[in-house]
Order: sequence, then structure tokens, then C-alpha cells
Amino acid sequence: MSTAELSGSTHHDHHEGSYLDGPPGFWSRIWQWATTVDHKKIGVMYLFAVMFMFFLGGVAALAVRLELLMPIRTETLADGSTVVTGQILSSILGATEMSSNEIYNRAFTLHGAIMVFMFIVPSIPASLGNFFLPIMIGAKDVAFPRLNLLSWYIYVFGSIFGVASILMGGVDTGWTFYTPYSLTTDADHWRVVLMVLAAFILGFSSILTGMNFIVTVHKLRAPGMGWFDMPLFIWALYATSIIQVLATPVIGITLLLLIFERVMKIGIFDPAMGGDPVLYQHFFWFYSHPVVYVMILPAMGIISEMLSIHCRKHIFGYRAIAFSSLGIAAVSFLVWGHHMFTAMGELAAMLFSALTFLVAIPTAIKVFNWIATLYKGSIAINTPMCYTLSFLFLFSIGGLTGLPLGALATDLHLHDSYFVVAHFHYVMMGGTVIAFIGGIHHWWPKMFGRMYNEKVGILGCAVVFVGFNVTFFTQFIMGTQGMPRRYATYVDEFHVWHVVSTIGSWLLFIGFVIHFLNFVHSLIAGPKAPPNPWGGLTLEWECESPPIEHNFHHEPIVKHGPYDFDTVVPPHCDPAEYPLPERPEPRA
Amino acid sequence: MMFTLASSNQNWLTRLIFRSEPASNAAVFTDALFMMIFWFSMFFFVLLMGLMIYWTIKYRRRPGVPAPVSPHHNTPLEIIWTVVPSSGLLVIFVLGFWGYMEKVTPVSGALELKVDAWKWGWNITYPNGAESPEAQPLSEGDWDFPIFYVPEDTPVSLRMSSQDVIHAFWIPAFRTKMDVYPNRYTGFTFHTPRLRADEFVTDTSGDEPRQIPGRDLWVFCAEYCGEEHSRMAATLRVVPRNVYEAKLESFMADVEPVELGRRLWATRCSACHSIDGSPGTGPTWKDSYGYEVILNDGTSLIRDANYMRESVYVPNAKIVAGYPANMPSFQGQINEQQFEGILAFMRSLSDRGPAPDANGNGENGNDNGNAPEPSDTTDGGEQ
Amino acid sequence: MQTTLDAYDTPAPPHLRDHPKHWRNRRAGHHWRNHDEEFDAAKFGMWLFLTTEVLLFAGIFCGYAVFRFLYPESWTAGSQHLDWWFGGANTIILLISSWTVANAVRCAQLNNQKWLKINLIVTLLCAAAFVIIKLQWEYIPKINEGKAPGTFFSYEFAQTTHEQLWWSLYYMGTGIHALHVLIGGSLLGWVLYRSWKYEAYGPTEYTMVENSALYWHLVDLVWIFLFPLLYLIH
Amino acid sequence: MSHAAHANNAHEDLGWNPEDPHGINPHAHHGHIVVGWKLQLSVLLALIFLTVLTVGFYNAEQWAETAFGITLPGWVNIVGAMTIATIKATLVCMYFMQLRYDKALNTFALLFCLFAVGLFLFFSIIDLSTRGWVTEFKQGEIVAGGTGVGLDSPPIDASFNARVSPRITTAGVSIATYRRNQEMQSWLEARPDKEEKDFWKYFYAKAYKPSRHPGDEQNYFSQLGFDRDPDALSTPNRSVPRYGRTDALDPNPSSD
Repeated sequence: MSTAELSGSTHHDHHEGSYLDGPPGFWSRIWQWATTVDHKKIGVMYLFAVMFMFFLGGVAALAVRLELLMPIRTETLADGSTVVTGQILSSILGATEMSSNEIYNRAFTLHGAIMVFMFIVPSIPASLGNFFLPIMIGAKDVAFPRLNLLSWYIYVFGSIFGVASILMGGVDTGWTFYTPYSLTTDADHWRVVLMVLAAFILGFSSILTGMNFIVTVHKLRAPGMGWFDMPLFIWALYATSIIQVLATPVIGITLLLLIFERVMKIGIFDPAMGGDPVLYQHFFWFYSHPVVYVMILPAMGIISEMLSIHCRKHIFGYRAIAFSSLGIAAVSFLVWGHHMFTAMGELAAMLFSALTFLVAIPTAIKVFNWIATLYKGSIAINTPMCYTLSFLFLFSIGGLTGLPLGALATDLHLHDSYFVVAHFHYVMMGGTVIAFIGGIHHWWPKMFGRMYNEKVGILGCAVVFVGFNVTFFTQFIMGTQGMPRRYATYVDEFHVWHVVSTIGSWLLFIGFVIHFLNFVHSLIAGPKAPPNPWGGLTLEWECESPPIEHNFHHEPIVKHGPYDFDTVVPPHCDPAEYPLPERPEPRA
Repeated sequence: MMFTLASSNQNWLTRLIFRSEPASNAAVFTDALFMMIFWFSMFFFVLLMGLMIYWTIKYRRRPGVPAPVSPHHNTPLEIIWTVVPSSGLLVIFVLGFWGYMEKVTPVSGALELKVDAWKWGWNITYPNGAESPEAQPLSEGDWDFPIFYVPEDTPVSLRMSSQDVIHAFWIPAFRTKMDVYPNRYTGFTFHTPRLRADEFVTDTSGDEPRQIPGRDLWVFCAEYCGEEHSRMAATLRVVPRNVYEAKLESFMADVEPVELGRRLWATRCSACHSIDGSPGTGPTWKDSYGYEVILNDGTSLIRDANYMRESVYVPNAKIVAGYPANMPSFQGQINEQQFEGILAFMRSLSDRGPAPDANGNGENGNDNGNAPEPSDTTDGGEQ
Repeated sequence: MQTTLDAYDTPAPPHLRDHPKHWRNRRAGHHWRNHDEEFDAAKFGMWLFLTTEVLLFAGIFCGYAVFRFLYPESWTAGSQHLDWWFGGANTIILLISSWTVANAVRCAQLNNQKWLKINLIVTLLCAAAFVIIKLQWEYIPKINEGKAPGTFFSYEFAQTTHEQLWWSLYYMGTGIHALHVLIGGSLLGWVLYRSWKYEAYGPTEYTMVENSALYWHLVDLVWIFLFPLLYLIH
Repeated sequence: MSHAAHANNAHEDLGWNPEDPHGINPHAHHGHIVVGWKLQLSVLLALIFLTVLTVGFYNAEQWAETAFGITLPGWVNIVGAMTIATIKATLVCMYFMQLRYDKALNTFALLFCLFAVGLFLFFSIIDLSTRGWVTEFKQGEIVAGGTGVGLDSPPIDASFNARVSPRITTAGVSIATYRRNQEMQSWLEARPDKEEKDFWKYFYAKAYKPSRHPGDEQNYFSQLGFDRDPDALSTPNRSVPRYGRTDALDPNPSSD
């Protein structure tokens, strides 16, 4: 065993059963989950909540792609009457008051707002992070467990506002709520206010989670775990939390001002009252640019974990990856202006463009280190690894297509075009979501104590990979050719590309359905998972699968690094299956 | 930089990527920079993915076989792969800034065009006050969008403002866009291309469609602005200087009121008001003049010349039931002659229109047509 | 200097000796190794929360700076409507309350239960005085004159075009600050209640006093900047 | 101190006491520093003194302007007030919030956040202040309140007023101008014998009333009829004189 177990006399009164065990009876079970302060249960509740939101946002995305299957055209029939074709959404919904354009605008706004505020920001940190951050540093819980539960309830509360806004007819502001459009649209309705309020409330959930993680990492590391003994996922979550704490309050005040702007027209962002709409954009992107690193950094952490374990090899350049996480967090506050190159003064545009390229450096360092980790590994081809390789492929494209967006001359062409849409889907979906799904596969045995079907998992990964590329690579080409984003109809030249992209979105959907069925099957009939199915060295693989209520039977003491596959046999594993490499004799 | 464009030297790759050939010097620069970034990225992408696939296959897991010992880090290698790409990024930044300045810096002696944007349409006012009434769809079966004429081989500088929300004026062939704001001017500059001998467009302004030398460029709104955002487009038509001057002259010449009204409708009103009875953001114009209509306060009135005039200049004073109050005022933008044209066009669309005295409002309906000012407005704000 | 341990052995009143909420009987949370780490963590967490508060107000300060830059006349004219007597009085009140709350922490550390309560009561009185001055001599008269934010602005004698923006920022800034005064007051009221009822805070257990005090100091800090920006700079 | 936390054992370097892994032992406490009351009191006195100083500085400046006609540049006022505020804030942080005696981590968190605030202010203002550097017409507003004529449309339904906010149609002028025009209209209607210039007399008498500055009634700018040098119009980089009115409020605005 890699940890020395200490027998203490004081802590044997803990529950020794799985955290999933509970009292008999449905309602007492519900009550137990609803009032739990166990980070694992909260993580699982977050997982289900964000997955539900992912489903909602995904349906909106499918609706968006469906409307774009054909352009809206007026055709003159033989008898001289005209007929409008291509209004797919309104004909499906049978809507009479709203044109297809309006439904489309609401669909893409819902897609954006749900995916950003309710899915992708909380996704990895709040679900997998909540579950594994304390375990991976050898703690029994996060620093403030009750605050953690509160943040889940705030999340649900905020989401209810968002869903209420959808049920009241949806919002057509775009997820960015740019003024003055967001101040004037739907002027006689509360639903825009509700959606903004939802995002405002969700911000508190994000702040509380971030605070909790920072304090946990500082104060609750197991004895023997120094800063550079932490798994890279923890480093990534730490950097993420810093951004959450420092950036989220600014969106708080922005959205608060926006609500007051709508309700009583205080005028700060309203040009009709002397306010400045670009100021709103500054306020908004001061949060919303760093927050894209809230989305991607935890994914990078997951990739570091999965890559090392499934290659059974020490991660290449541990410190470089750890520091690049912090570097990205720091630089993320300097580059928000690249969302506004078409709106800003020339000096500010120049500064922001220069600073934007700084972000590329730590990101590139990470990718180089990941690829170098593959060298001389022992690479298992399983679902997490397939997702890792997909991530490297898609994220590289996503990152490299950021270069023409950071360069001013090319950005003036590509800004607000489909190129941008494709770029951030390659990073957010091809990066974060792919890593998230991979991470769920990776930790599924640990979280629920069941194995999933590996072959179906790989098949699902392949379908998702192909579907994703078909959907979004076409959008790069449309973007450079001149297709603006958020268009419900388009010129004929883009028709073929849109058809291909829409078919890709269906493939993508099929891929996710495959994974969903695989997971359901695993929960019902999956074989029981061993404590350490992959031969990992981080602390979560020392617990049971699923972990007991207080994670560890005994206080763990860390004696080796998280990636010392060269020198340590993984816990709970047969040394014959996990042979150590022959090392040259250490020099005397 | 006043050098003229080389003839199109697009290969299959740049045609796939950009579709349109770069139409200005700055666009050529942008394309070159984009392709430079493309090959720079391609190099790293192919290198990384090649290594990834090669190593994944070569070092795939064989049960019972340990991974060989390999270094955990390599400082010189890490320094190299940090510094070398970073210096490439520096070059990209400098070139990007260079190309950007070429797009935004006004050239002395440039033709300055005033661009107006509103939900949902564009208008360009030429220095002599002319406005183009011509329109054409960008695709078969699409709506008519205005055509703006610019002379070939001329520096043009745009001064843009919006009447309501933020829009963005994007000309893909010039590889440039800029946001259009309601509270301040923005703008950019481009040098129009010199036409080749084989470039022709169809001019439908006359009785017979005819071929004139020219090149049509797309204009799109790139900043989300609401319901008809995707139909806020226009054509920028580059024509020889003599055609341009003739066009400007014809725009200013007297036209039949009904024709003037039709042109104005096509460029300014068609985004919201149909003339075929189909519903839009605003009421249709077909069979509207002379008919009774119910307002949103429950009252009803006959839509006569007085009402039409008020609807153009103080559009939100009386709102037809079921429609939003989001029409901008055209005060100061549509002059007396132009309004007469619109009125004549509306009347031509209504079977109650042609009779001059149908509702007691004859041709002189405008004499008493100054609509009463709503009590809560002042006239101090108009320019 | 004194430390908190100096007062540790002072006896508890008999009826509270075994009360689970008395400060001596407080146990660290199950996932903590000891009280000290829990205290440090709670305080660090509070500081992180305070950074979020600072950034929240940064939005207001940024708006102030930008519009001061865009419409300097309106800002000058706007600040002429404010009376530094009231602002100054509120500044002094908040400073004194900050001092008493710092003393409250000190009393908890030294197990001086009587003066802990007295200090908290004085702090709460100061908070009430602040809010009353704000409402009675600032908000209510100004709103009656029509100097209200947004479309409620109906003051006819504005000297400059964008004075309503000044009022918007004034109300947003001082309003959010007043909200923080109320939240901080509630926190301190809760502390007062618990120390009154259970003597819940003492040398080894004063996390809640300390954190509420930190929050209250932040309220003071924000006002230290709002006062000159709104009342004095022209 | 008899009840020091760490027994002498091998785990001391781990920061953890295996004899008492959950801190059950109430004696396992470090002492925290208690700041003396004399120090606290002197900090309070210093803070109050600084408050008086900053108010005094402000009044002295007003007085110098009134009595001697010495107008200090705008930045003196800003820099003076903000410097004093920063000193006060530092005192509160160091002594009342006890950062001086606390773990450096907390100070670090605060400084990091102030750095973020600085970035936020710096870059936002950089953008707004340099828009006109390349193209002159990009600087500033087109007209007061933009061209947003479509924005202040009347409410769509009658119940909207009660539910959200009164919406008014200001026809493109700023709301301040709009309210003043309303006042002028009703004032002139009630006084048929008066002219517009009478209204402006009344207006400026009323408009300056809320200002409490001693100079307002007798300074020579006022005696000169509220006029001021049109060239002294404020720019974004300079604070304005407090007297007179801007062109934007001119009853007969000159066309652009």
C-alpha cells in the first residue's frame, strides 16, 4: 500500500457504507439527499442538474440547426400567388403569432444562455470537481459543506428563473444581452428580466463554489501533500476558482444594472439616455471572457488526469502544466477586449490584440506537454482515452483558429461570423464537453460503483467525434466565406454547407443518445466496479467504489506523487498486471 | 497605399476559404495574413496530430508489458517549444495590427458616404444628398435589398450611425466590418477595386434589364439586431466612374410619385411592410389606404393621408392593434416630395386609393395634414 | 502583545457551562483537523468573499469614472446637489462603528462578554443612524424634488444634459452600499443575539464575530471611497 | 503556554497531530494576537482627523476660488481626496481588519483583487478615451442621448406603466433637457406677460439654490450674469468651472 494507515481511536463512529446508501423509504431518501452536506452527493446532484440543462440546451441547438436546413424564400406559384418556404420552426410548432425568425432567435438565445450559464460554467467544477476535489487531496469534505449545499440550491433557484423565462415565451436578446437591444425587445414582458435575474443568481452559486474550492485546496490537503504533489485536475480547479471569485462579481453588478436599466431606465447602458452601450460590453466581457477559461481549465485538468493514467506514464512537464493553468487564469483578465475589436478605439484594440496572443502561449505549452506524455507510454485504447485523443484533436483546431481572431486585420473580417461560432464550439464543445464526457466515463466506476460497456462507449465517442466535425467544420468555411452568425436565413451560396452542418448535428445527437443508454444500462446492469479499474495513483483510487461517506477509512498520508507510475504499484491492483518498468540502477 | 490590385490570383484553396476574391488592398493583405496563419497552424497541427497518432499506435498497451522509462520533463525542449511559437505569434500580431490600421485609417480625399442603419435596413447618403432607390435580392426568391453604387478604384470612407440598436456593417469582399452605434459615429475605409473587362452586372432600373460593367458585393448586418436581422442586407455595386455619376444624377432626377414611392418602399420600408397582404412586423400596405383600422387603444379610424403622414413622421402616436410600437421616425429623412411618392404608392395599392375624394382628402390632403403633436413630445430634439 | 489564550481559563456562568452553543463546548467540524485550521479557513474564505464585494463595487466605480470622463459638467453639477455635512457625518458614524466592531472582536478574544455586547449594540445604533440620515436627509428630500433615477427623474432645474445619469449612479452606488449596511447589520444582530443568549463567542470561538466584523469593515471601506467621489470631488 | 498545539512528534512537518486528528481536544489552540485598545483608539482618531482634513481641503479650495479667484486644476481636487481616502482605507485594513497581524495570504487575496479592479478601470477608460485618435468623428456623442429615437417609444399596453416604469418620449433630447422644457412651457403658460428670458432668470436663480457653496451668491461670475467664457468649455480631461450652463442646454441651439 502506498499510504501508511494510522489507527485512530476517535473516528470509527463514521458510516462505513457507500455514500449512496441511505435510509429505507423513498421520501426519507429524498430528504437525505436534499439536506446532505456530503460533497459527493452534491456533486452527483449537480451532475444530474447540469445534464438536464445540457439536454434542454441541446434541444434548442437542434432547433437552431433545423431552421437553418433551408433558407426562407418567397416562391411565386403558377397561379401568381406566393408561398413562403423554409419557415421550418413555425410550421412545426404551428405558431401563428411568431414568425420563424422570432422562434429561431429565441432558440439560439436559449441555447446560448442555458449552455453558458446553466451548463458549461458549473458543469465540470460543480459536478466532477465537487465530487473529486476533496477526495483527490485526501480531505473528508470541502471546507464549507453547508455553503456547498447552498450553492446547489442557488443554482436550482436561478435555473428555475431561467426556465420560467422560457415558459413565458423565451428571450430573444442573445445570451450576451447586448444593450440597447436587450433594453427594448419584448418591452412589455418580464421574461428578459427573469433571464437576466437567473444569470445573476447563478453567479452567486459560481462564486460560492469557487471560494469553497480555493479554501479547500489551501487548508485541507492531506498530510504530506505539498502544492506540487497535487493532481493537475486540482491545479486546474484552483485556477478556475480564482477566476470565478474575481470575475463573477463584475457580471453580478452588470446584470443588476441591466435589470435596473430595464425596469426603470437608469440609463447607464442606454444610449437614448446618454449611457454607453460599449461600456456594457466592457462590463460584460470582463466577466465573460475569463469565464471561458472557467469552462476550459477544468477540462484541461481532466485531460491531464486521463492522459497520464491511461498512458500509465508520468505526465510530461508537471510544473509547466500547473503553472500554465495559473498563467491562463492571470492572462484571462487582460484580454476581454478581443470580443469588441469592431467597437473599440484603436489603441485599446492594439493592446488587447497583443495581450490576446499571450493566452496562446500557456495553452500551447499544455498541448505540447500532453502530446509528449504519449511518448513511450503504455496507451490503453478505451473510452476515456478516445475522448482524450478527440480532445487533443478538436482543441488544437479550436485553439489554432483563435489566432486569426486575435489578429486585428483578420478579426475585422471574422468577427460575428460563423468562423467565430465554429471556433468557440471547437473549444467549448470539442474541448470542455468532450473532456467532461470523457471524465464522466473515467470516473463513472468510482462515482456509481459500476462499469460501463467499453465497446459501446468507444462507438459513442466515434459518432460524437464524426458528428461534431461534420457540424462545425463546415461552419469555419461558411464563416470565412461571409456567413454572419445569428442568421435565421441566408443566401443560397451557403445552402449546401448548412445542410451538411444540420446532418452533423443529428449525428452528434445520436452519439449522445448512445452514451446515455450506455450509462443507463451500466446503472441497471453494469458489472460491479473494482476500486481501481484503471490503475490510477491519485487518492480517489484508494477509496472504495463508490467511496464511503467520509471518503477514507483512515486519514490518508501522501507518500508519492500523483503520477509516479514508474515507481509505485497502484493501490488495489495486482502487481502482475501493473508491472513496473525496469529502471537502471540508481547511481551511487 | 495606392497601388492597384493585382488580378485575381486565387487558387482552389483560397477560393474555398474566401469564396469572393479580395476586393481591396487591405483585403488582399488580410487574405495573405490569414493564409500565413493558416500554414503556421497547419504546420503545428499536422506535426502534433502526426505524433499523437503515431505514438498512440506504437505505444499501445500490451498486457503485462511495462511502459519504458522516459523523462518527466526536458527543460531545453520546453523552452524551445515555448519561445519558437511565441515569436511566430509576435509576427502575427504586428501584421494584424498593420492590416487593421490600413482598414480604419481614413485616406485624405476619400469619398465619404454616410451609412444609416435601422431595424432592419441600410441606407447610404451620397455627398450630394442622393440616395439609391434601386433594390435587388441577393438570392432568387429572397427579399429586395438596396443597391449602393460606388465608383471603381476610389478610396471610400464610411461614416456610420444607427437609429435604434447596434448593427454592424460587413462587406465580406473587403474583409471588414465595423459596429454601427446609435450614439456615436464609427467607420472604416476601403479602396474599391479596379474592374476587369469581363465583369458585368444586370441593371434593372430602366425599362429593360441591361448589362453594365460592375461587380456586386454582399453587405450584411453582423451584429444581432432582432427579428429580421438575417434580412438586413444590401448590395454594394462597384461600377465605372461614369456609370456612378450617371446613377447619382438619375437618383436626383424627378421620377413619377408612384415610382418614387415604390423605390422608397423597397429600400426603406420593405423590411416591415409588405405590399402583397402578407403579415410583417408592421401592417401591410395592400388595401390599407382608405380602409378603416382598429388601433391598440380600441378606437378606430379611416387611414387617410393625415394618418399616413403622422405614421411616417410620428410613427408611435397611433399604433394599429396587434403590432409593436417600434417603427423609427422618418422625420428629417423623408422629405415632402418623397412622402408624396409614398402616399401615391400606397394609394396605388388600395382599391379605395385612386378616387381623389374618397374620404374628403384629395390631393391637397396635406394642407391640413400636419398631425397634432402628441402632448408629451417637444420639437426641440430634431436636427 | 496579548493573545487570545490569556483569557481562556476564565470561568463560564453556571447555566451555560454545559450548553452546546457556549463557546467552550464548540467542536470543530468533522472534516477539520483542529479549531485553528477551521478558523483560518473561515477567515480566508471571508476574505475571498470580500474580494468579490470589492469587485462588485468596482462596477459602480468604473461607471462613475467613465461618465465623469464623458460628462464632466453633469458630474460637477450633480455633486453640487449633495451636502457634505450629511456625507461627512455618515463617514464619521461608520468610522466609529468600525472601531466599536473591532473592539467587539477584541472583547470576544478576551472573553469580555459584557463589553462585547455593548460594542455590538453601539455598532448597530451607528448602522441605524447611518440609514436614518441617508433616508431622512438625503433620499427622501431628493426624491421629492424629482432627483430620482431613470425615467423617474423629474427635476426641472437640471443645469446639464446628463444629470439624470449622475443620479442613477448615485442611487445605484449608495443604494447597493446601503443594502450592504443592512446585511452587515443583520449579521451583527445575529452575533449579538447568540452572544446574549448563549455566550456563544469567546477566545477559542469567535469566527462569526470576526467575519461579521470583516464584512462591516468592508462596508466602511466602500464608504470611505464613495464619500469623496460623490460629495467632495467636483 | 501549556496547551501548545503540537506535541513533539514525527508528523509535525505535516502540520497535523495524529493524536488528535479531529481537533477534539479544546486545548489544541494557537493563540491569536489581540490588538490593544490604545492602538485601536488612536487609529480611529487618525481616521476622523483625515476625514476632517479631506472636507477641509475641499472647503479651502472653494474658498480660494471665491475669495481670490484662484482656480486649482481639477486633478488637484481628485488626487487630494483620493490620496486621503486611500490612506484611510489602508489604516482600516491594517488595524481594524488586522491584516497587519494576519496571515499574508489574506493580504495577498486583497491585493490581487485590487489589481483586478485596476485592470478593469484601466482598460475600460483606455478605450473610451482614445476612440477619436485615428478618426476625429469617432470621438464623442452625435447628439445628446444618441439618435435613439426608436428607443423611448410609448408603452405598448396601458398596464405597462404600473408594472414597470413610466416611459416617456423625449424625442431624442436628454431627459434633463426634456424636464426643463416641460417646466418652461408650463411656467410661460401660467405667466402670459413673461418672456422666455424671464424664465431663464428664474431658472438660474432656482437652479443654483441647492448649491451650498458660500461663493454662489456673491461671486463675480454670478454678478456677471452666469456667463462664462465659451472657450472654457469643459473637456474630458479637465474639470469645469461650476458656473454657467453648457451649450447643450442653450434654448436656441446652434445647428451642428
